[in-house]
Amino acid sequence: MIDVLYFAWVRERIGLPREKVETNAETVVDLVEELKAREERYAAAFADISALRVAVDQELTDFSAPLKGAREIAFFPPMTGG
Amino acid sequence: MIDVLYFAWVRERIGLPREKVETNAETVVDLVEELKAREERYAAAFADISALRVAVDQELTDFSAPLKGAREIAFFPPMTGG
Amino acid sequence: MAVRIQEQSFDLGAEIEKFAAGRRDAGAIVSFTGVVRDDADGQLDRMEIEHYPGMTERAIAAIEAEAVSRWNLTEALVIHRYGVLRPGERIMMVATASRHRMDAFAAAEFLMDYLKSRAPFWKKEFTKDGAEWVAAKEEDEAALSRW
Amino acid sequence: MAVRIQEQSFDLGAEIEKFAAGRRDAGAIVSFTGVVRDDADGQLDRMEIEHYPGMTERAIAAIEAEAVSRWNLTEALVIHRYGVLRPGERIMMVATASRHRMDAFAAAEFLMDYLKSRAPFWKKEFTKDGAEWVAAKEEDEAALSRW
Repeated sequence: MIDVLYFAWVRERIGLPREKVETNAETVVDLVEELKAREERYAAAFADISALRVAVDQELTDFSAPLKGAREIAFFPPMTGG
Repeated sequence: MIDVLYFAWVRERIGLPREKVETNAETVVDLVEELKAREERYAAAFADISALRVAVDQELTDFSAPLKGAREIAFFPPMTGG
Repeated sequence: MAVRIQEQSFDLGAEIEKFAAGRRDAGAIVSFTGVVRDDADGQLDRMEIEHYPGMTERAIAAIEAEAVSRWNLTEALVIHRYGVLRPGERIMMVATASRHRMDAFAAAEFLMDYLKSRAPFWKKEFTKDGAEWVAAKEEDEAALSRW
Repeated sequence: MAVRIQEQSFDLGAEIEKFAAGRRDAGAIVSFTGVVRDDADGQLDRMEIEHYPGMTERAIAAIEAEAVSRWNLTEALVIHRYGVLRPGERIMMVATASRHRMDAFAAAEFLMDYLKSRAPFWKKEFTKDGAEWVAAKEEDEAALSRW
Protein backbone atom coordinates (compact mmCIF):
# COMPACT_ATOMS: atom_id res chain seq x y z
CA MET A 1 0.00 0.00 0.00
CA ILE A 2 1.22 3.42 -0.93
CA ASP A 3 -0.17 6.88 -0.18
CA VAL A 4 -0.94 8.79 -3.37
CA LEU A 5 -1.46 12.55 -3.05
CA TYR A 6 -2.88 15.01 -5.58
CA PHE A 7 -2.57 18.77 -5.56
CA ALA A 8 -4.08 21.76 -7.38
CA TRP A 9 -5.92 20.88 -10.61
CA VAL A 10 -4.77 17.27 -10.44
CA ARG A 11 -6.62 17.01 -7.12
CA GLU A 12 -9.66 18.72 -8.64
CA ARG A 13 -9.79 16.45 -11.70
CA ILE A 14 -9.38 13.28 -9.70
CA GLY A 15 -11.75 14.56 -7.06
CA LEU A 16 -9.81 13.73 -3.93
CA PRO A 17 -6.65 14.91 -2.19
CA ARG A 18 -5.19 11.53 -1.28
CA GLU A 19 -5.87 7.84 -1.33
CA LYS A 20 -4.20 4.57 -0.51
CA VAL A 21 -3.33 2.49 -3.54
CA GLU A 22 -2.47 -1.20 -3.70
CA THR A 23 0.12 -1.53 -6.43
CA ASN A 24 3.04 -3.57 -7.65
CA ALA A 25 4.13 -0.86 -10.08
CA GLU A 26 7.89 -0.70 -10.41
CA THR A 27 8.11 2.92 -11.48
CA VAL A 28 6.07 6.09 -11.25
CA VAL A 29 5.02 5.82 -14.88
CA ASP A 30 3.79 2.26 -14.28
CA LEU A 31 1.64 3.53 -11.41
CA VAL A 32 0.29 6.30 -13.65
CA GLU A 33 -0.72 3.70 -16.24
CA GLU A 34 -2.53 1.67 -13.59
CA LEU A 35 -4.40 4.75 -12.38
CA LYS A 36 -5.32 5.83 -15.93
CA ALA A 37 -6.81 2.38 -16.57
CA ARG A 38 -9.10 2.73 -13.53
CA GLU A 39 -11.46 5.53 -14.44
CA GLU A 40 -11.92 8.40 -16.86
CA ARG A 41 -11.08 11.07 -14.24
CA TYR A 42 -7.61 9.55 -13.79
CA ALA A 43 -7.14 9.33 -17.53
CA ALA A 44 -8.09 13.02 -17.77
CA ALA A 45 -5.74 14.07 -14.97
CA PHE A 46 -2.81 12.11 -16.38
CA ALA A 47 -3.50 12.73 -20.08
CA ASP A 48 -0.29 14.73 -20.51
CA ILE A 49 2.32 13.85 -17.91
CA SER A 50 4.72 16.39 -19.38
CA ALA A 51 2.43 18.97 -17.71
CA LEU A 52 2.86 17.25 -14.35
CA ARG A 53 5.46 16.92 -11.67
CA VAL A 54 5.95 14.05 -9.25
CA ALA A 55 7.49 13.70 -5.80
CA VAL A 56 8.42 10.38 -4.21
CA ASP A 57 8.61 10.56 -0.43
CA GLN A 58 8.52 14.34 -0.65
CA GLU A 59 11.45 14.64 -3.02
CA LEU A 60 10.94 15.87 -6.58
CA THR A 61 11.86 13.21 -9.09
CA ASP A 62 10.87 12.10 -12.58
CA PHE A 63 8.33 9.67 -13.92
CA SER A 64 10.89 6.94 -14.52
CA ALA A 65 11.81 6.84 -10.82
CA PRO A 66 11.50 3.41 -9.11
CA LEU A 67 8.82 2.95 -6.45
CA LYS A 68 10.57 0.26 -4.43
CA GLY A 69 10.31 1.20 -0.76
CA ALA A 70 8.37 4.38 -1.43
CA ARG A 71 5.63 5.31 1.04
CA GLU A 72 4.21 8.48 -0.51
CA ILE A 73 3.81 9.59 -4.12
CA ALA A 74 2.47 13.03 -5.00
CA PHE A 75 1.30 14.33 -8.38
CA PHE A 76 0.84 18.01 -9.12
CA PRO A 77 1.25 20.70 -11.78
CA PRO A 78 4.41 22.84 -11.95
CA MET A 79 4.74 24.86 -8.76
CA THR A 80 3.83 28.51 -8.57
CA GLY A 81 5.23 29.65 -5.24
CA GLY A 82 6.87 32.91 -4.27
CA MET B 1 35.95 84.10 -7.56
CA ILE B 2 35.09 80.47 -7.29
CA ASP B 3 34.11 78.31 -4.29
CA VAL B 4 36.53 75.45 -3.81
CA LEU B 5 35.42 72.62 -1.51
CA TYR B 6 37.47 69.79 -0.02
CA PHE B 7 36.18 66.58 1.51
CA ALA B 8 37.53 63.64 3.53
CA TRP B 9 41.34 63.38 3.60
CA VAL B 10 41.71 66.14 1.02
CA ARG B 11 39.98 68.47 3.50
CA GLU B 12 42.21 67.20 6.30
CA ARG B 13 45.45 67.67 4.36
CA ILE B 14 44.55 71.14 3.18
CA GLY B 15 43.19 72.00 6.59
CA LEU B 16 39.90 73.63 5.62
CA PRO B 17 36.58 72.54 4.15
CA ARG B 18 36.12 75.36 1.67
CA GLU B 19 37.60 78.63 0.48
CA LYS B 20 37.06 81.26 -2.16
CA VAL B 21 39.74 81.30 -4.83
CA GLU B 22 40.55 84.04 -7.31
CA THR B 23 41.61 82.30 -10.50
CA ASN B 24 41.78 82.56 -14.24
CA ALA B 25 42.41 78.85 -14.66
CA GLU B 26 40.76 77.49 -17.77
CA THR B 27 40.47 73.88 -16.62
CA VAL B 28 40.35 71.94 -13.39
CA VAL B 29 43.91 70.75 -13.83
CA ASP B 30 45.08 74.36 -14.29
CA LEU B 31 43.42 75.26 -10.99
CA VAL B 32 45.10 72.29 -9.32
CA GLU B 33 48.50 73.52 -10.54
CA GLU B 34 47.81 77.00 -9.15
CA LEU B 35 46.83 75.54 -5.77
CA LYS B 36 49.87 73.21 -5.65
CA ALA B 37 52.14 76.21 -6.26
CA ARG B 38 50.68 78.01 -3.24
CA GLU B 39 51.77 75.92 -0.29
CA GLU B 40 53.11 72.54 0.67
CA ARG B 41 49.76 71.34 2.08
CA TYR B 42 48.14 71.80 -1.32
CA ALA B 43 51.04 70.09 -3.05
CA ALA B 44 50.61 67.17 -0.62
CA ALA B 45 46.84 66.94 -1.14
CA PHE B 46 47.13 67.04 -4.93
CA ALA B 47 50.31 64.99 -5.27
CA ASP B 48 48.50 62.19 -7.10
CA ILE B 49 45.37 63.40 -8.82
CA SER B 50 44.62 59.89 -10.09
CA ALA B 51 43.62 59.21 -6.45
CA LEU B 52 41.16 62.11 -6.51
CA ARG B 53 37.76 62.91 -7.94
CA VAL B 54 36.41 66.30 -8.91
CA ALA B 55 32.93 67.77 -9.21
CA VAL B 56 32.15 71.03 -11.00
CA ASP B 57 28.91 72.61 -9.85
CA GLN B 58 28.01 69.38 -8.09
CA GLU B 59 28.42 67.15 -11.12
CA LEU B 60 31.22 64.59 -11.28
CA THR B 61 33.61 65.37 -14.09
CA ASP B 62 37.29 64.93 -14.93
CA PHE B 63 40.35 67.06 -14.43
CA SER B 64 40.38 68.29 -18.01
CA ALA B 65 36.95 69.89 -17.60
CA PRO B 66 36.71 73.63 -18.40
CA LEU B 67 36.00 76.03 -15.54
CA LYS B 68 34.28 78.75 -17.57
CA GLY B 69 31.12 79.79 -15.74
CA ALA B 70 31.68 77.34 -12.87
CA ARG B 71 30.74 78.55 -9.39
CA GLU B 72 31.76 75.58 -7.25
CA ILE B 73 34.58 73.05 -7.58
CA ALA B 74 34.94 70.16 -5.15
CA PHE B 75 37.90 67.82 -4.67
CA PHE B 76 37.65 64.54 -2.82
CA PRO B 77 38.82 60.92 -2.75
CA PRO B 78 36.78 58.14 -4.41
CA MET B 79 33.41 57.89 -2.70
CA THR B 80 32.62 55.19 -0.16
CA GLY B 81 28.87 55.41 0.30
CA GLY B 82 26.30 52.70 0.80
CA MET C 1 18.37 29.69 9.06
CA ALA C 2 14.62 29.61 9.47
CA VAL C 3 11.56 28.54 7.47
CA ARG C 4 7.99 29.37 8.46
CA ILE C 5 4.98 28.12 6.53
CA GLN C 6 1.82 29.63 7.89
CA GLU C 7 -1.76 30.55 7.08
CA GLN C 8 -1.88 33.75 9.13
CA SER C 9 -0.46 37.04 7.99
CA PHE C 10 2.96 38.25 9.14
CA ASP C 11 4.14 41.68 10.21
CA LEU C 12 6.63 42.67 7.52
CA GLY C 13 8.20 45.60 9.38
CA ALA C 14 8.51 43.67 12.62
CA GLU C 15 9.99 40.62 10.85
CA ILE C 16 12.66 42.65 9.06
CA GLU C 17 13.42 44.63 12.21
CA LYS C 18 13.82 41.41 14.19
CA PHE C 19 15.90 39.80 11.45
CA ALA C 20 18.24 42.79 11.33
CA ALA C 21 18.44 43.36 15.08
CA GLY C 22 21.90 43.14 16.54
CA ARG C 23 23.56 41.85 13.37
CA ARG C 24 26.95 43.36 13.99
CA ASP C 25 28.52 40.62 11.89
CA ALA C 26 26.47 41.38 8.77
CA GLY C 27 26.95 44.57 6.83
CA ALA C 28 24.25 43.77 4.31
CA ILE C 29 20.62 42.76 4.74
CA VAL C 30 18.37 42.10 1.75
CA SER C 31 14.66 41.38 1.86
CA PHE C 32 12.14 40.41 -0.76
CA THR C 33 8.41 40.65 -0.14
CA GLY C 34 5.78 39.20 -2.44
CA VAL C 35 2.42 40.98 -2.53
CA VAL C 36 -0.87 39.85 -4.08
CA ARG C 37 -1.00 42.15 -7.07
CA ASP C 38 -4.38 43.18 -8.36
CA ASP C 39 -3.62 42.26 -11.93
CA ALA C 40 -6.82 42.32 -13.92
CA ASP C 41 -7.96 45.90 -13.36
CA GLY C 42 -9.46 45.34 -9.96
CA GLN C 43 -10.97 42.02 -11.03
CA LEU C 44 -9.16 39.83 -8.53
CA ASP C 45 -11.29 38.94 -5.55
CA ARG C 46 -8.82 36.63 -3.87
CA MET C 47 -6.02 34.15 -4.32
CA GLU C 48 -5.95 30.73 -2.72
CA ILE C 49 -2.60 29.11 -2.12
CA GLU C 50 -2.40 25.36 -1.68
CA HIS C 51 0.74 23.63 -0.51
CA TYR C 52 2.10 20.20 0.34
CA PRO C 53 2.59 20.09 4.12
CA GLY C 54 5.79 18.31 5.02
CA MET C 55 7.36 18.53 1.59
CA THR C 56 7.12 22.34 1.63
CA GLU C 57 9.28 22.66 4.72
CA ARG C 58 11.75 20.04 3.44
CA ALA C 59 12.04 21.65 0.02
CA ILE C 60 12.62 25.15 1.40
CA ALA C 61 15.10 23.93 4.00
CA ALA C 62 17.03 22.24 1.18
CA ILE C 63 16.97 25.44 -0.90
CA GLU C 64 18.22 27.43 2.11
CA ALA C 65 20.99 24.92 2.74
CA GLU C 66 22.03 25.23 -0.89
CA ALA C 67 22.12 29.03 -0.57
CA VAL C 68 24.25 28.77 2.57
CA SER C 69 26.68 26.47 0.79
CA ARG C 70 27.05 28.88 -2.14
CA TRP C 71 27.26 32.24 -0.40
CA ASN C 72 28.68 33.62 2.78
CA LEU C 73 25.46 34.12 4.75
CA THR C 74 25.14 34.86 8.42
CA GLU C 75 21.38 34.33 8.42
CA ALA C 76 18.44 33.57 6.13
CA LEU C 77 14.70 33.57 6.66
CA VAL C 78 11.79 32.38 4.51
CA ILE C 79 8.16 32.99 5.47
CA HIS C 80 5.48 31.74 3.08
CA ARG C 81 1.73 31.82 3.56
CA TYR C 82 -0.97 29.51 2.28
CA GLY C 83 -4.75 29.77 2.29
CA VAL C 84 -6.86 32.74 1.22
CA LEU C 85 -5.11 36.02 0.38
CA ARG C 86 -6.69 39.27 -0.81
CA PRO C 87 -5.13 41.88 -3.11
CA GLY C 88 -2.55 43.93 -1.25
CA GLU C 89 -1.78 41.18 1.25
CA ARG C 90 1.78 39.91 1.61
CA ILE C 91 2.22 36.36 0.38
CA MET C 92 5.75 35.68 1.49
CA MET C 93 9.11 37.12 2.35
CA VAL C 94 12.75 36.18 2.13
CA ALA C 95 15.55 37.85 4.06
CA THR C 96 19.30 37.30 3.85
CA ALA C 97 22.17 38.71 5.88
CA SER C 98 25.80 38.66 4.84
CA ARG C 99 29.03 40.52 5.34
CA HIS C 100 28.82 41.79 1.77
CA ARG C 101 25.97 43.06 -0.38
CA MET C 102 26.76 40.87 -3.41
CA ASP C 103 26.24 37.71 -1.38
CA ALA C 104 23.07 38.97 0.30
CA PHE C 105 21.53 39.96 -3.04
CA ALA C 106 22.57 36.82 -4.90
CA ALA C 107 21.30 34.53 -2.15
CA ALA C 108 17.95 36.34 -1.95
CA GLU C 109 17.47 36.08 -5.72
CA PHE C 110 18.48 32.45 -5.69
CA LEU C 111 16.01 31.69 -2.89
CA MET C 112 13.24 33.48 -4.78
CA ASP C 113 13.97 31.71 -8.06
CA TYR C 114 13.89 28.32 -6.37
CA LEU C 115 10.82 29.10 -4.26
CA LYS C 116 8.97 30.07 -7.43
CA SER C 117 9.54 26.79 -9.22
CA ARG C 118 10.68 24.20 -6.69
CA ALA C 119 8.68 24.74 -3.51
CA PRO C 120 5.30 22.94 -3.63
CA PHE C 121 2.86 25.84 -3.67
CA TRP C 122 0.04 26.36 -6.16
CA LYS C 123 -1.90 29.57 -6.62
CA LYS C 124 -5.50 29.84 -7.76
CA GLU C 125 -7.00 33.20 -8.66
CA PHE C 126 -10.65 33.99 -8.10
CA THR C 127 -12.35 36.76 -10.03
CA LYS C 128 -16.06 37.44 -10.50
CA ASP C 129 -15.78 35.50 -13.77
CA GLY C 130 -14.52 32.35 -12.12
CA ALA C 131 -11.42 30.67 -10.79
CA GLU C 132 -8.19 29.71 -12.52
CA TRP C 133 -4.97 28.02 -11.46
CA VAL C 134 -1.97 30.25 -12.10
CA ALA C 135 0.21 28.70 -14.79
CA ALA C 136 3.93 28.36 -14.16
CA LYS C 137 5.90 30.84 -16.27
CA GLU C 138 8.60 29.69 -18.62
CA GLU C 139 10.71 32.64 -17.55
CA ASP C 140 10.60 31.40 -13.94
CA GLU C 141 11.85 27.97 -14.96
CA ALA C 142 14.47 29.59 -17.18
CA ALA C 143 15.65 31.76 -14.27
CA LEU C 144 16.98 28.63 -12.52
CA SER C 145 19.62 28.17 -15.17
CA ARG C 146 21.37 31.30 -13.86
CA TRP C 147 22.59 29.45 -10.80
CA MET D 1 10.65 58.32 -5.85
CA ALA D 2 12.19 59.64 -2.66
CA VAL D 3 15.65 60.49 -1.30
CA ARG D 4 16.36 61.29 2.34
CA ILE D 5 19.79 62.29 3.59
CA GLN D 6 19.78 62.61 7.35
CA GLU D 7 21.93 62.51 10.45
CA GLN D 8 19.37 60.85 12.73
CA SER D 9 18.63 57.14 12.73
CA PHE D 10 15.68 55.69 10.86
CA ASP D 11 13.20 52.98 11.86
CA LEU D 12 13.92 50.17 9.40
CA GLY D 13 10.76 48.14 10.08
CA ALA D 14 8.49 51.19 9.96
CA GLU D 15 10.11 52.46 6.74
CA ILE D 16 9.67 49.15 4.92
CA GLU D 17 6.14 48.76 6.24
CA LYS D 18 5.26 52.26 5.04
CA PHE D 19 6.95 51.70 1.70
CA ALA D 20 5.02 48.47 1.13
CA ALA D 21 1.69 49.72 2.47
CA GLY D 22 -1.14 49.56 0.00
CA ARG D 23 1.02 48.64 -3.00
CA ARG D 24 -1.60 46.69 -4.89
CA ASP D 25 0.17 47.55 -8.16
CA ALA D 26 3.51 46.04 -7.13
CA GLY D 27 3.95 42.32 -6.64
CA ALA D 28 7.58 42.61 -5.62
CA ILE D 29 9.30 44.70 -2.98
CA VAL D 30 13.05 44.52 -2.40
CA SER D 31 14.98 46.24 0.34
CA PHE D 32 18.65 46.55 1.11
CA THR D 33 19.90 47.73 4.49
CA GLY D 34 23.51 48.61 5.23
CA VAL D 35 24.71 48.07 8.79
CA VAL D 36 27.92 49.24 10.46
CA ARG D 37 29.76 45.96 10.68
CA ASP D 38 32.18 45.47 13.51
CA ASP D 39 35.01 44.33 11.33
CA ALA D 40 38.18 44.29 13.34
CA ASP D 41 37.24 41.89 16.12
CA GLY D 42 35.34 44.40 18.20
CA GLN D 43 37.95 47.09 17.54
CA LEU D 44 35.65 49.56 15.82
CA ASP D 45 34.51 52.33 18.13
CA ARG D 46 32.58 54.34 15.56
CA MET D 47 32.32 55.36 11.94
CA GLU D 48 31.98 58.94 10.80
CA ILE D 49 30.33 59.60 7.47
CA GLU D 50 30.97 62.87 5.71
CA HIS D 51 28.96 63.96 2.69
CA TYR D 52 28.62 66.84 0.25
CA PRO D 53 25.30 68.57 1.02
CA GLY D 54 23.52 69.53 -2.15
CA MET D 55 25.49 67.27 -4.45
CA THR D 56 24.46 64.21 -2.45
CA GLU D 57 20.75 64.77 -3.08
CA ARG D 58 21.35 65.62 -6.74
CA ALA D 59 23.55 62.59 -7.35
CA ILE D 60 21.12 60.17 -5.72
CA ALA D 61 18.10 61.69 -7.49
CA ALA D 62 19.97 61.21 -10.79
CA ILE D 63 20.75 57.58 -9.91
CA GLU D 64 17.10 56.97 -9.03
CA ALA D 65 15.95 58.57 -12.28
CA GLU D 66 18.32 56.30 -14.18
CA ALA D 67 16.91 53.25 -12.36
CA VAL D 68 13.36 54.32 -13.22
CA SER D 69 14.30 54.70 -16.88
CA ARG D 70 15.83 51.21 -17.00
CA TRP D 71 13.32 49.16 -15.04
CA ASN D 72 9.60 49.10 -14.53
CA LEU D 73 9.43 50.52 -11.00
CA THR D 74 6.36 51.71 -9.19
CA GLU D 75 8.36 53.26 -6.34
CA ALA D 76 11.89 53.68 -5.04
CA LEU D 77 13.31 55.00 -1.79
CA VAL D 78 16.85 55.83 -0.66
CA ILE D 79 17.67 56.82 2.92
CA HIS D 80 21.32 57.52 3.76
CA ARG D 81 22.73 58.77 7.04
CA TYR D 82 25.78 60.88 7.75
CA GLY D 83 27.56 61.76 10.99
CA VAL D 84 28.60 59.40 13.76
CA LEU D 85 27.47 55.77 13.61
CA ARG D 86 28.27 52.95 16.04
CA PRO D 87 28.63 49.23 15.24
CA GLY D 88 25.23 47.65 14.68
CA GLU D 89 23.61 50.91 13.56
CA ARG D 90 21.95 51.10 10.16
CA ILE D 91 23.78 53.35 7.72
CA MET D 92 21.33 53.41 4.86
CA MET D 93 18.54 51.62 3.08
CA VAL D 94 17.21 51.26 -0.43
CA ALA D 95 13.76 49.96 -1.33
CA THR D 96 12.26 49.24 -4.74
CA ALA D 97 8.77 48.18 -5.78
CA SER D 98 7.86 46.67 -9.12
CA ARG D 99 5.32 44.41 -10.74
CA HIS D 100 7.98 41.75 -11.14
CA ARG D 101 10.76 40.51 -8.91
CA MET D 102 13.50 40.68 -11.54
CA ASP D 103 13.03 44.44 -11.95
CA ALA D 104 12.82 45.09 -8.22
CA PHE D 105 16.03 43.14 -7.57
CA ALA D 106 17.97 44.58 -10.50
CA ALA D 107 17.01 48.16 -9.64
CA ALA D 108 17.95 47.71 -5.97
CA GLU D 109 21.36 46.29 -6.92
CA PHE D 110 21.90 49.05 -9.45
CA LEU D 111 21.05 51.70 -6.85
CA MET D 112 23.44 50.13 -4.37
CA ASP D 113 26.29 49.85 -6.84
CA TYR D 114 25.94 53.50 -7.82
CA LEU D 115 25.48 54.72 -4.25
CA LYS D 116 28.72 52.95 -3.28
CA SER D 117 30.87 54.67 -5.89
CA ARG D 118 28.99 57.71 -7.22
CA ALA D 119 27.21 59.33 -4.28
CA PRO D 120 29.49 61.74 -2.39
CA PHE D 121 29.88 60.01 0.96
CA TRP D 122 33.14 59.21 2.70
CA LYS D 123 33.54 56.88 5.66
CA LYS D 124 36.14 57.17 8.38
CA GLU D 125 36.64 54.39 10.89
CA PHE D 126 37.75 55.05 14.46
CA THR D 127 39.34 52.31 16.52
CA LYS D 128 41.34 52.61 19.74
CA ASP D 129 44.44 52.60 17.55
CA GLY D 130 43.39 55.63 15.56
CA ALA D 131 41.30 56.76 12.64
CA GLU D 132 41.41 55.80 8.99
CA TRP D 133 39.47 56.78 5.89
CA VAL D 134 37.85 53.75 4.28
CA ALA D 135 39.44 53.14 0.89
CA ALA D 136 37.19 52.66 -2.13
CA LYS D 137 37.22 49.03 -3.27
CA GLU D 138 38.16 48.09 -6.79
CA GLU D 139 35.37 45.53 -6.79
CA ASP D 140 32.84 48.31 -6.13
CA GLU D 141 34.07 50.32 -9.09
CA ALA D 142 34.14 47.17 -11.20
CA ALA D 143 30.52 46.40 -10.23
CA LEU D 144 29.36 49.45 -12.20
CA SER D 145 30.36 47.82 -15.45
CA ARG D 146 27.52 45.33 -14.99
CA TRP D 147 24.95 47.96 -15.89
